[in-house]
Amino acid sequence: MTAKMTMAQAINSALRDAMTADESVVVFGEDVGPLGGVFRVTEGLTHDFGEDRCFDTPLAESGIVGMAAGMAMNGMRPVVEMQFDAFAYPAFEQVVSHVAKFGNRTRGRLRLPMVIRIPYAGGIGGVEHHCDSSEAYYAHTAGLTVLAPANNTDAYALLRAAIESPDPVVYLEPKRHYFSNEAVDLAAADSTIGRAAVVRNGRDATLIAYGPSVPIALAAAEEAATEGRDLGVVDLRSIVPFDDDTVCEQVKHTGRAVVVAEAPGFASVASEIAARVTEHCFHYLEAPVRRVTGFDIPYPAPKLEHFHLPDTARILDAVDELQWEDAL
Amino acid sequence: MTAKMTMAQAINSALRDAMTADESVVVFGEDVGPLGGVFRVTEGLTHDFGEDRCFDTPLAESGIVGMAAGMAMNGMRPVVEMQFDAFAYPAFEQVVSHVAKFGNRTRGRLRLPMVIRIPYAGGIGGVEHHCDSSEAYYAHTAGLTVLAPANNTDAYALLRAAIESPDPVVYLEPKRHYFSNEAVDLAAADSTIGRAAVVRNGRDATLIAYGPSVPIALAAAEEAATEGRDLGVVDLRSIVPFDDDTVCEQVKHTGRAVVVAEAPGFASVASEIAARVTEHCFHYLEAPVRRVTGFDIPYPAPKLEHFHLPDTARILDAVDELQWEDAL
Amino acid sequence: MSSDQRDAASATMRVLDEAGDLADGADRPDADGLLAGYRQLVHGRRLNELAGALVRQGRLAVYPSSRGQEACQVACAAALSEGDWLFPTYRDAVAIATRGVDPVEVLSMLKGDWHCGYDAARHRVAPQATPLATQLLHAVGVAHAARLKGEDTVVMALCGDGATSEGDFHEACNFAAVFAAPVVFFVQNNKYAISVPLARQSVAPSLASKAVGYGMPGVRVDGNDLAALSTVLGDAVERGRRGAGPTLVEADTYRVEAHTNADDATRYRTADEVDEWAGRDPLTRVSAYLRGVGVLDDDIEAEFTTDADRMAARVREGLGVDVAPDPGELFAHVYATPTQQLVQQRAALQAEFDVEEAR
Amino acid sequence: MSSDQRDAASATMRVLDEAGDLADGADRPDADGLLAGYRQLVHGRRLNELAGALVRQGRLAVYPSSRGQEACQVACAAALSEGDWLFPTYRDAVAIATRGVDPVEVLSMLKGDWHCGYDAARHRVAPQATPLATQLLHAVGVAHAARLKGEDTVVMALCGDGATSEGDFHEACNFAAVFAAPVVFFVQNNKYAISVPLARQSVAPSLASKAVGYGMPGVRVDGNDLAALSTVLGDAVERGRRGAGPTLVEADTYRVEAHTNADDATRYRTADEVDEWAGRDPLTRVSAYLRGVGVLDDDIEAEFTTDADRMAARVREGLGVDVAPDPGELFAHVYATPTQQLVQQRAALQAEFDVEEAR
Ligand SMILES: Cc1ncc(C[n+]2csc(CCOP(=O)(O)OP(=O)(O)O)c2C)c(N)n1
Ligand SMILES: Cc1ncc(C[n+]2csc(CCOP(=O)(O)OP(=O)(O)O)c2C)c(N)n1
Ligand SMILES: [Mg+2]
Ligand SMILES: [Mg+2]
Repeated sequence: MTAKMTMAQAINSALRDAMTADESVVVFGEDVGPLGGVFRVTEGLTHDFGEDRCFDTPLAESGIVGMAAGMAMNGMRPVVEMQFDAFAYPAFEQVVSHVAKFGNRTRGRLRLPMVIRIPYAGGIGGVEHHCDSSEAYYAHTAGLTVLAPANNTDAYALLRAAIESPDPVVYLEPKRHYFSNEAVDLAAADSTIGRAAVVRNGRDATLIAYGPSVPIALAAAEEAATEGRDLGVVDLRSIVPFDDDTVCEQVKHTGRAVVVAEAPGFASVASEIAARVTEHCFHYLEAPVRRVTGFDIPYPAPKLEHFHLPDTARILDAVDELQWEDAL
Repeated sequence: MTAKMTMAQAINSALRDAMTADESVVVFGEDVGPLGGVFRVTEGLTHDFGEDRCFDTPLAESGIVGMAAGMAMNGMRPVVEMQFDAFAYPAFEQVVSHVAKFGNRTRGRLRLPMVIRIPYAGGIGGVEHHCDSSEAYYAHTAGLTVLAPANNTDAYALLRAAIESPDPVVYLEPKRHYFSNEAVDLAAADSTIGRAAVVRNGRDATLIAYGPSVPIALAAAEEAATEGRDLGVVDLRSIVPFDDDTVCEQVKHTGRAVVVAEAPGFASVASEIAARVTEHCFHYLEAPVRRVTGFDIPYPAPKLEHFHLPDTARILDAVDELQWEDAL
Repeated sequence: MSSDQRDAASATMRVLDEAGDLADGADRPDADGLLAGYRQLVHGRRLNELAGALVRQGRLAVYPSSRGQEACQVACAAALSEGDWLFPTYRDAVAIATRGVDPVEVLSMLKGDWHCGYDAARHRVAPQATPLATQLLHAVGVAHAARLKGEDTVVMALCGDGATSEGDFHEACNFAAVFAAPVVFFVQNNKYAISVPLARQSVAPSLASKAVGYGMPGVRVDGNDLAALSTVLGDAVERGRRGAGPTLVEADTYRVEAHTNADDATRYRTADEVDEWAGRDPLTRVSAYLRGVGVLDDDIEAEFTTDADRMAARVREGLGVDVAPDPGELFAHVYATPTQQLVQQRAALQAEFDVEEAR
Repeated sequence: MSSDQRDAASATMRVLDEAGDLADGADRPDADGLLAGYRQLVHGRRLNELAGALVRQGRLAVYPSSRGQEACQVACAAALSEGDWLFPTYRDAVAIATRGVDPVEVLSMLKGDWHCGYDAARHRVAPQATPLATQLLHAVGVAHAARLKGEDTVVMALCGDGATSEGDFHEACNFAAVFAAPVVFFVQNNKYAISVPLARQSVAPSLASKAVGYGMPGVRVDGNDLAALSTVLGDAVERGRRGAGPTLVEADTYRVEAHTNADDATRYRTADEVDEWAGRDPLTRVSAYLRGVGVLDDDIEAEFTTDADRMAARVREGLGVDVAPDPGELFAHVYATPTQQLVQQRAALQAEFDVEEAR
């Protein structure tokens, strides 16, 4: 049963289906109640499931995440929304010192099955603090699962999997795709946590991306094809756990790789991918793995963001630098 | 004028000398006043400079960092102490959304010359939350300078430089070395921000380390020498800005490299080093850059920490794996 | 603190009632001062209207309007001396303009040019804060530094009702109280945090009552009553100036428009509620009083309006000038001196342009 | 809330005075209940002493003693029913033991074996929190979840005077009040946060007065008076149980020993001050009263002491058993199922041992 819907609607469906399937799933945060969230992702949930299942809290992110942790200790499965990426930082202490570590601290006796949803990354012309790519902070923190869907089907399926996970999940929603319409077959959707997807096969080089960078990587591959270069694209979907097998199989096959991500590159997830792919595939590599990332700067003001964000041209430039002359 | 002193004393001297040289330098935090800090790093400052120059605050890290930011806006040079690495997390929002970005936000009209001192990393048998290696969070955040001294001379000189810097600095003090006695020549000490040090020359491979991992890397090199392998050691000192020139010169020279760091390896500073060294030195490398890091786990309880921390054996194992057979 | 003082934090101080008559027991406000304030109200209202129009015309991306809160905006800026500091939020453009910053510079942020369009240091107006309550701590720092330097600076720190729930609000109030820092915490309780009503934010008798737990005075004032606001904020500033420490002031007001133009307020509140508050307009109250005492007439009113129109025209023109963004700026301000890495990244970006141009 | 209620937050509730006499206007406490409490006080004191000795003997790495605060420790645990939850800090080992957790398990954390030695879920005692005030939010979450599930669970959430300055304290109190969550916030005001005295923490009339700003009742109680504590905490628990929401209770007490054995308290406070508080010992007060009313005599006292000694011997023995740490545990609990990466890392670590053994 395929239906056209936006990513916001796909996520909304995942929340609804999870709430229907499991009474212990509760949704809360800032403006997620009657308003339905500033991106309308929680639209109608309070109306349909009642105030106890979907509700607004006082305006305090540490409070939201900390309360969610407590509710998870007491048998519920909270799904909380941070209104924008940069507004999750006040909750950092709770995330790093508790959410990530509680299961380990208690030798598994108190695991925290909870999901922190974060509208994430840029490309929407937002003012400061509304466009951060903050995945590195979470990916570096042991104990968290970190997911970033790139399309509507995965957005649905990964969120369902996240809510069912016994471990806490940081779920990064590429906000620039909230309103992109796509045909989705919810019934057939099944993304497993920890499994990357080869979204395009290619012989010459592999583009590795996740979240909002996947469509850009695909567009770049499309463009490269017209120039006679055959690029594959891997969509990580799951940043932690990382799917070494799928990624390395592709890279070994092509011998060249470019990592694409919006976040500043320094000490980032892109660094990790480049480092581990190199470690695992060194003797297959014809050229060093290149990173196409945001610059090492604060996210720029709206009129300047297009300078900052990886685009197809920048990806293709990086591909061009993969020492093809050696291949001749 | 060489004198024997501990790292805590070297840092204390740096604070004293900076406070003497510049009236706008103020020191505050939790227990830094009459007690002199839980590590005695601020010993005597309140007594000698008065309550206005070194004082205790209410117990709130976001408050401490946020107030420091305001004082820096108004012409002072605050040096604040976070009592332990993990207790800096409540201040994360202030650090990431303000301290790091204020100069940029105001086009340089309001820079924040402030230093956040963090007793850092493990190896002291501390209970949970007292041994985190949190440098990746800061290093990934554009706008911060991130320093990690490995010896007493650098501890002094880098802190003086940090306090003089027009930019905010996160200054990571390897707490396991606070009480190590060493001869220091304060007058001769001059570490420049952004400059790595080749602390041992070597022909066969380069160990790249910073902070508490440098002495371990040196010990490993010492041990390797007895087995006939000549390892060089680079002490980064400055994680951001990063000294590509010094690091790459060494790696190109040796053709092999191992990065050593205590923090969990995933999406870490070690990942960055491995990725950028590979990018810059690909054709000089005989083997992939190896990382010897903490595991991707929360910092363990005291009796288990020795399993977690990189030691000389683990470093030498990694060196052994640098595909020496290819060199034959 | 006596229980009287604490009860003061829940009663609402008022000078003029909604009809513009003197409230029971209130002292007569200074009519000339009030007239000057009225002029600023007219300007503030005009600025709110202009910005709304510019958004509708696509010239600004977004605008969080302070319509209905202009008395708060004007009073808090007017209470300050030149050497004082103002710490505004995204909603406080009118306060910033009242302080004397060119509205063109204030609004340029919303054009997308840069994160802050005015010179924060020169005007002693911090950049408009987006992360809620975080700027209150900076305000405390500025104030404490001033005290250490022996200056008599006072800092006016603004936030909304929603922001009082954040941990930073608590830490800022407590630090200010413990250090007796000269800060006026001015909470514009406009009843909503985006869609979330006050009842979800707090069940305290008032937001001003939070002052009790910090050991500072808390005052609740009618936020649509310019005369009352001027008195209360003036007193609080004076208190800070003479070294008596911080004050928490809660203004009872209302956000008449949606959170921003992007918000749909009909989803969470009734038109009746909005109408009721629109009837308590801060401008009509002052004009009624001033006309009653014979200080304001149609001519003066017309003069104010003309002035405001002139300001609006000038702002519209100023915002019409589009300067091409300079990509070099991305790297120029991150550090005082760009790192080697940023220099390389700038060069790489430049090279992309060069290639494009060569094409 | 009336101003009377608010003044209650600054007066200090007391049942027995320092000599063990009934305080003015207080109701006679139930002697049998108090005797049972006294037994727990004796045990608590013994546990504090034992842990101190074990630290000196190098068997524990560190111990934050609650000596002088035993009445608080005993009362807060005793106020709870089996289905309730306790959220303790690092200083609350005695409260945890009073709740029935084996002290061997409690102290094993301080041996360095693992981060939490007892089964937090089974005992409904959260792991002892180190990051200050953070656990208060978890307490609110547990309480709110219980309410949603229709359970009558009450949650006792502990913190110190210093921790009230943290943003999380504020957010927890506010969330609890807004959601009417059944939480008792129990602040042991022992006058110091490590070296920092209360005056640097707050200039409010009392810490209990912070309740005003959240719209919940605040009560200040003599923290060395077991009878008063039992009444106040009992009432607060009952209030939560019947759905009337949270209460903030401040206990006026004193940290008689240094922050931990690693601390040197002579650097920041006088011996006189310590002596004065040592004279207000929570045990002597109860024993004097109980002896006065003829419920306690030397025989019973001796029995309690023997019991406590037996407990101490058992704990000493239990802690004497050293289990070799299992490195596999490093990876076992991080996720419900270890990731592929962790499996590999565990194998790498195992390989190191295999090499070592082969040597
Ligand atoms: C830390 C943080 N969390 C969330 C937001 C998103 N946000 C922007 S405005 C707003 C509501 C603020 O309400 P209030 O403090 O009452 O101020 P008002 O907008 O009514 O002036 C929210 C939730 C933010 N800016 N910062
Ligand atoms: C967030 C955080 N910051 C700092 C610390 C370090 N620290 C441990 S105990 C303590 C003092 C706490 O004082 P108080 O809350 O009064 O509790 P007490 O120790 O007196 O029982 C400090 C600063 C911490 N544990 N957590
Ligand atoms: Mg509001
Ligand atoms: Mg205390």
